[in-house]
Amino acid sequence: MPFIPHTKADVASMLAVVGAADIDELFDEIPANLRARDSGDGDAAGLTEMETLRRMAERARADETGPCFLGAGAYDHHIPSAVWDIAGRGEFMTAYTPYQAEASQGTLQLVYEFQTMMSELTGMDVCNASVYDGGSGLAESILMAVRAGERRRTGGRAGSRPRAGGSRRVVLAGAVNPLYAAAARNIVGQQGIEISQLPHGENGLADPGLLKDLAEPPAAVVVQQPNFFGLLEDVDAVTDQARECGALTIGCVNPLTLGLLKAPADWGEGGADIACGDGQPLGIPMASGGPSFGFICTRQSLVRQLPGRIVGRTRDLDGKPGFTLTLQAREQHIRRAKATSNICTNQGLLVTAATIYLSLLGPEGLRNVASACHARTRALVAALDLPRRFDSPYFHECVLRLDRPAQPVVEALAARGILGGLALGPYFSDLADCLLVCATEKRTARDIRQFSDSLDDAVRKAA
Amino acid sequence: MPFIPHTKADVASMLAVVGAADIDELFDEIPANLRARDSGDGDAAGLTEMETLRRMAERARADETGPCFLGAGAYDHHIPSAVWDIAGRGEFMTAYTPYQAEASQGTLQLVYEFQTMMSELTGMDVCNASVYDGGSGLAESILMAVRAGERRRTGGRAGSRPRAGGSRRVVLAGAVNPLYAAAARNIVGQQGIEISQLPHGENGLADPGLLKDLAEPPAAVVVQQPNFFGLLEDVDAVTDQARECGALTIGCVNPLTLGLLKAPADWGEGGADIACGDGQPLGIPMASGGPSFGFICTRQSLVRQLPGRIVGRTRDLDGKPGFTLTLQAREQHIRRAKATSNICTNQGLLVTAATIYLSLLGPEGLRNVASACHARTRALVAALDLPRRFDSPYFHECVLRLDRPAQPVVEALAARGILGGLALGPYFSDLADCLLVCATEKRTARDIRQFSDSLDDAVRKAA
Amino acid sequence: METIFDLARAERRASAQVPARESIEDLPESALRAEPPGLPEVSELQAVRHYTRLSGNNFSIDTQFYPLGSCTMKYNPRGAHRAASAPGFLDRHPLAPESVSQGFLACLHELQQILQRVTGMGSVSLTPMAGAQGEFAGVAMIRSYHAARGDTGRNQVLVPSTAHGTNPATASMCGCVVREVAVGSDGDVDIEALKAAVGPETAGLMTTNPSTCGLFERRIEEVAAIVHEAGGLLYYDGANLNAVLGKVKPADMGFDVLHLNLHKTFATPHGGGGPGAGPVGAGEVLAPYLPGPMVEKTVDGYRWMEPPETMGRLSAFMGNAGILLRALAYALMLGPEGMRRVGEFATLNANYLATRLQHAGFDIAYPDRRACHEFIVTLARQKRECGVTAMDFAKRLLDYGVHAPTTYFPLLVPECFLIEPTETESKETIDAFVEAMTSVLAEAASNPELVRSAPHTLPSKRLDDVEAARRLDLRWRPAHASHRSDPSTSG
Amino acid sequence: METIFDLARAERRASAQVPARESIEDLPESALRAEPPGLPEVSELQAVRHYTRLSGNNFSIDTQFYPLGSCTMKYNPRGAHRAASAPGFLDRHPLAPESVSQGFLACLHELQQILQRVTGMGSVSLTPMAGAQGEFAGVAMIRSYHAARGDTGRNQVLVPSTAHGTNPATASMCGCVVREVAVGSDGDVDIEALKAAVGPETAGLMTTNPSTCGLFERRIEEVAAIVHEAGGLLYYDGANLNAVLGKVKPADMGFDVLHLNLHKTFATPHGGGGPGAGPVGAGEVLAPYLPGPMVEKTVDGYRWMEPPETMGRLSAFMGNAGILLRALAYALMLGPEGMRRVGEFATLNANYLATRLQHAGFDIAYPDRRACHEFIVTLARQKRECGVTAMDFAKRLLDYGVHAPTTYFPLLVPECFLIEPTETESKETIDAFVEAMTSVLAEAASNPELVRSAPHTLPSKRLDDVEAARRLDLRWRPAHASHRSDPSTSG
Ligand SMILES: Cc1ncc(COP(=O)(O)O)c(C=O)c1O
Ligand SMILES: Cc1ncc(COP(=O)(O)O)c(C=O)c1O
Repeated sequence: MPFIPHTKADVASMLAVVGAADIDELFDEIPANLRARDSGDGDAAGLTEMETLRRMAERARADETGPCFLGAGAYDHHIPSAVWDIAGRGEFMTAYTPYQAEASQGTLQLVYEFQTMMSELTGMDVCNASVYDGGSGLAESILMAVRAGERRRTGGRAGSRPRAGGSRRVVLAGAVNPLYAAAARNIVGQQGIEISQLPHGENGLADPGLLKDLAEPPAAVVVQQPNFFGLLEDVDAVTDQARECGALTIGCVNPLTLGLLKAPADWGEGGADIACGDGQPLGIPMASGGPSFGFICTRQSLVRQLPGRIVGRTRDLDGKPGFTLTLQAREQHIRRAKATSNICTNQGLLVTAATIYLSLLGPEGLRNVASACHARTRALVAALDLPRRFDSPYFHECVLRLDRPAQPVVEALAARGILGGLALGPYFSDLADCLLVCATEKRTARDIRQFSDSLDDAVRKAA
Repeated sequence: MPFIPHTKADVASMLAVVGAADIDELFDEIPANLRARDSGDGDAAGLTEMETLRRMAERARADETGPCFLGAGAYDHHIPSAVWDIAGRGEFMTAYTPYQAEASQGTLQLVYEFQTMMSELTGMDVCNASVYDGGSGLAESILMAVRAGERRRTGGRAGSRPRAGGSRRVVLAGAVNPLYAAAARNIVGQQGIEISQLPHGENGLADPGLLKDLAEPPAAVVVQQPNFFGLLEDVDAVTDQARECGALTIGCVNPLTLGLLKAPADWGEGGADIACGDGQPLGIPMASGGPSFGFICTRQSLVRQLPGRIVGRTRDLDGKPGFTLTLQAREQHIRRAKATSNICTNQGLLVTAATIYLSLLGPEGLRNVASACHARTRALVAALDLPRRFDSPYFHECVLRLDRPAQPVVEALAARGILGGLALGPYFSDLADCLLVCATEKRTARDIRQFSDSLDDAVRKAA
Repeated sequence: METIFDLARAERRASAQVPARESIEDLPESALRAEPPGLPEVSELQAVRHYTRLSGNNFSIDTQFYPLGSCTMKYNPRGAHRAASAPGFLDRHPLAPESVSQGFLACLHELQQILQRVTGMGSVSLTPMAGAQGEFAGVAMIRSYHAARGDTGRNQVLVPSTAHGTNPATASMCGCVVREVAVGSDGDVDIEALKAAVGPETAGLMTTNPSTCGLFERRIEEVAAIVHEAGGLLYYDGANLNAVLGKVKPADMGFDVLHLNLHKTFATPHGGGGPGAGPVGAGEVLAPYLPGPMVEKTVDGYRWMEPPETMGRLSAFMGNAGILLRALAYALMLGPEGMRRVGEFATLNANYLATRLQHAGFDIAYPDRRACHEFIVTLARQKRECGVTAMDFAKRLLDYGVHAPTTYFPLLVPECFLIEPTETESKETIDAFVEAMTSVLAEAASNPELVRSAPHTLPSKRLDDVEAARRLDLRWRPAHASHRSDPSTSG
Repeated sequence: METIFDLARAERRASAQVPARESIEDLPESALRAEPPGLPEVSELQAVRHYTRLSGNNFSIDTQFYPLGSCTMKYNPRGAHRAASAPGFLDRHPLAPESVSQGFLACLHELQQILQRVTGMGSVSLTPMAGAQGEFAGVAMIRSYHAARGDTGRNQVLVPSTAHGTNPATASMCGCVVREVAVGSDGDVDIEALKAAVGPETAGLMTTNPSTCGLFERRIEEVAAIVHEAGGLLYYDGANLNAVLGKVKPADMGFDVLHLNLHKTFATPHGGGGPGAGPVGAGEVLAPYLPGPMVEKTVDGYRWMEPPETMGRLSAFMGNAGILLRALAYALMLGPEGMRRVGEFATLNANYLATRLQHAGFDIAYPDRRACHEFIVTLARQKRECGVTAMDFAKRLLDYGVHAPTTYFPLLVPECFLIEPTETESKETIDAFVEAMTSVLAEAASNPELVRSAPHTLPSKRLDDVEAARRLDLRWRPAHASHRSDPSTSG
């Protein structure tokens, strides 16, 4: 009986206290026809830990590849060993959501520090303690923006949730991660909120001019920096233009690049209103895309629209500072049908890892890692010697053009142990011959040479 | 400056307090000709953690092999994940020897529990908190036995360390691990103690009769169970015969096998006097042989001869039980030149792992693992279909005979990714065609098949 | 209460983590930040020591008994954590081609099958990243179903008044209107109220079984029939499945769609707030609408697949993949036999604890009912008699080295504790909890102020929630910098 | 103080760790045990929780400042731990053929070279498993050298009276006679006493530099000349090398052989008692006698090698291989530049701390000397004036959340603290330590009983060593079984 400590003697004495003849009797309120209908198939004992590890390790091993040049929202960064040595401690890993503040000061203080670090990176006033991932982060940001618009029109009656009033439409300006966009659409679509895509220009960038031409002002404009193609958007212009039409700006950002790039709060004249993204680059393994965490930062004025946990600093009975979950009145367990979001369990452990990561890197470390990623990507682009698809400045990721469909090339590279980037055809039909490549600070000159040799080989083969 | 937290401002203010102009001035007592003679070669900066891990991981990867059928003192057992998750906690890993008992109750209580478990396994009264490894464990056991013999002859004046009196000779009865024997010889030889080998019989076992024939009674008889060939010695007869000649019995044991095999304290009429061995099978990775730990268990009457740390239970000022290092008067830091041993730093962290391992396995787990090891080895012997070199009962390891020198076969197997056992030629010149093989509970039927197929192949190739 | 920012000094760094700076001259100035972000500048030792110390200020399963009702705080096997941490999984890029992902896909497929077997649902999609997202998927699927049939007026989701907050919140997020259904005094749904509530606007009913009162809804088949007859569908909130794991299949009770909380029933660690995973399972009717991606087995190996009428993806990639792997490892270690024992022993522990607390003088909310892996104690009498609230009681328990049960949930029962011991706790631990409860009970009578001002032995005394919400302080600022106060000198 | 045995119950088990029992019918009954060993029978959660909790009863570098003199308790980089934990290293069998061990051998060879560079010794053997075993190898090598020259009368090993206990103990273990040499009031070896001590029986001198007083032996060259002239050789106890790492090479000081404590100078974790590693280095004269195995680089790759006159192996396999790998990772992260900074900043911290403590009213044992990465405070005056011993003082410091310095060592200085802050601690941490020391100093005057009865805030009050030694209780027995006492209810 794995993980069950009961001895026969324990069971007997416990049943005696309860006054039941056997354990089965404890299930006597369950209609008999519902019970244990299939005890037939269910008698196999479990595997030992050793056997389980063997089975799973063999499968894991089968999936190991050589160097990874795939990015597109998940990045193969170095993770300092201390990050998971500490985040993996039982006291962080096996605690619940910190409802009992006095017994959870470790997690609470850490989240408060996290909120501070994310606020610093984005320049925003506040950050929540995570949503699920970059995709749900974008969705929740859009919901926030729509609610904020409604509040503005209805004079700010919080919680009144009028269906009329603000716009229920949001526009994506240019190349926003299509996987985020899809998730967001599926989520906000349930509330009848529409997400429309403003096409990117021939230079791969959002065209702020298109915002001017919108018939009706949207609730928000979403812009990603660097955008999905790795290009640096003119976020200042987009933000200013969004403000002009009365829309909020939602900046979708890779937090690691904020070591170098302008903070969303500093975009344009007034800054973005919401910054969201995925925290995976901050010390989180790619792990097939999850668990990672989404984050949402915003202005103080929008904090009551922010979904998810928020930790505040307060005092205890002795007047000593301490931390506690706060603004819970926004949340499902208090506000139920009127909550800002249904999120309950979030991605706390990943926030723990990211907080330790950011502490270890500091401002200089983060900047240098970002600069190293960019330098490696530049070296990669030079080594592969393929034409760039867009000629605006790129950062850390880049779209290259092949002279043939990219998907078979990616497959051929994989067979050679190289994850050679993302074939863009499935996402942008006009880019079927394009490859989105990326190199992190982990990629060596040798890795890049291996890619370029394999590419020659794969292209020859695929030809 | 890796791992140095000083800012420029810190340095300046600290130097101001000290009253030195620069750090170099702090070294002004060192004769100038000794200082910094080679700052020339010494200016290269270090690698980052990422670069270091890359360099070392590449090397580690180069050494990965397929299934391991090597034993001979190091065994590829399953280690429950909890073992190193807990032993690796900073509070265990980065603590010093528990000199300040009140600030070290974690380690101290754990060692007390360890002493208890090892005493239970060996049947002995006491166990120390480890020596370096199985080899040094045997050496220290021999030194103990010689000292005990001297004490007996001199009426027990502890610390008088007479050079005359007891015998300064110890005999190894039969096949004791030759690597342990070599280490022991090199260590005890410095004190003029002689270790002589009584040959094993044609059946591979120690011949108790040879003890009878010894001219002078030795201080101790060493017998290994199972012996180096994996054979089950008649430890009862050896122990009885040793006692008969007035020698102590030192049992060298694999602690994992004591889940099944008779405890040394129960050997023969009176039991062995000292049980020693290597703790590696108890949750410690093979890791090229170290770190692991040696242990020594003995009778209460010999406790003052026991080298190394010992933890005792005592009470605090409130009368509450607690733990502390005890009998320190045996040790180098108190007794200096008259200490029982020079050991100071021991193998504490490995003891931590072993204690957690034994707690997770319990009596049934240990017994079942031991029985599984034996069953796999039996399956291996059957599958390889080679003649056994000795026909006495074996346990968990077995000597097989090839029709050619074994060393080239081992090399050929290694080239096929199989660690196919130990060629005995380098250790026993008459066994050059013999292979000592072993299978642990981790070896699957598929592993065994792979070995047997590779062996066919390798033998054909080496033919 | 020193923060990492208090430890920081300008230009200090953990150099081994800082690569050389590379040129970024090709980047437009306008895209760059003028000032570096105000991240802490600390040494590696400072970071390690700070966060190691912080960890010590948490209660956790690994250190304390944690009988938090509805949360299933059972042992999180270290082996499952290790299984998911194999480099081949951790380093796998989510968009890696299927050809180099067969091991990972095999694991997901195996988990889909195990969850199908255990729920009785024909199809399972693993992508939702927590229970609430699983609920979202389920309600969205129900809506799609009605929409596909042109049955467009069904906009109401019924929930029992005992429902977990995520149920109504989810229904709202899906654009539905929530309608609460009363629960009878016996803890079961009030059948008459249900009958009155259903109608042509009913999209469906969301409920748990056992309910959040720790009671098995005995007339679940009747409930299902009523909803089905009214044209609605049934959503099973699987957060409480631990109670009947391997004993009862939700599909057999009449549910059409469900989610499971792998971070509860399947023992993946809760991480101080998450991550979790909330796979959704559906019967024939709703299976076509499941969110993607799912995994199917073909003659050429495993591949990603989208159900025909899928509601689409809910996450950028494949949900919380690492949690799914942990759950698979756990399921493999249990096997079908172990799975059944989970429900049995969770239930035994709950009933034993309930009985002992009752004997110790506590009021059990539903004394005539069997406890189903959790149960409710109400401290309304203590509040009345001693002026000690459930929250006071909870805080005082912390001083005894046990985590408090869930307080004030479900909302139905005043001053309540929802207590869930889980199957991985021993009789001795439960007995010790009874002792602690009994002591606090005595204290509540003899020294209520001691209880009201608890906790007394933790890093913080009782924290002021009201102040926290009133004077929002959500991030450190230099003004907070604390000079190290004198070290503790208690004697 | 619940032990794992108190948690055990017959037939309880952590089943996921217990494989099926296999037949052992082929084994002779006489070889088998009649009774199973009395190991604890606990669940996996119980074991995890018990040992997690125990860990919380330790001070450690990761949680506290640990200025234990002579022990160099510096930060143990987590990256070095991870580097050594790669599966290819952890799973490597010690007797694996060289052909499948090239990665491991390359690491050892690289470390040999780094240690050669840093010590100035021409050859380094990595096998000794701790400092004391390194010393053993060194003294044995000196003996072999004399023996090889037929110089058989050299049986005396000289050690300064400040020597660490392992030095004389090692000399004894090597069958030598120990002769102590006095140390002058300035802390340096008394040259006249040394001259008087050397002679035809002198095998060699063992000493550290800086000495255990934290002082650089200024006349080390003269000391070396005297011993060498007398026909003896010089052994360098490298336990204190951290002070001058990268600044001074022991070979340049005239030493013939040495060991390094990688678990001190090279930052491998001390593990609550070990493991360590004590590589030995030798100059030309003694290199042939080094213990094996060593690693050499040939055109065909790396291979194991034994020096021509080797004293042989000291361990079954290759010493504490995993510790060697950690030390290599550390050395790589430092690089030669970082290596030099170690000595510089360790020395800066020590001198700063010594000065501040002196200003705070403490008596520094050698106030006119530079502190070399550690220094001595003597509390003899406090003992005289307040009746508070160094041990009392040490125990009281624990209440301030810092580990106590080394007490009563070296033996030379009464009521002493040997204080070594190490280079990885920040100025703020050192300042906080000064504050703690200052507070205890004040308490010693104002409330000596508070100090004498310390500690007050730890899991145990002052423990009775005398009782422990008098009534030996070295293992749990069923009679110890404690019923859980009432949980703490302090308020
Ligand atoms: C009954 C019930 N339903 C739903 C949920 C929501 O699950 P999650 O927190 O994973 O979103 C919970 C978890 O707290 C719960 O207890
Ligand atoms: C000065 C000195 N020499 C030698 C040693 C012995 O080293 P080890 O403990 O590694 O055997 C120590 C360690 O405590 C020491 O401080």
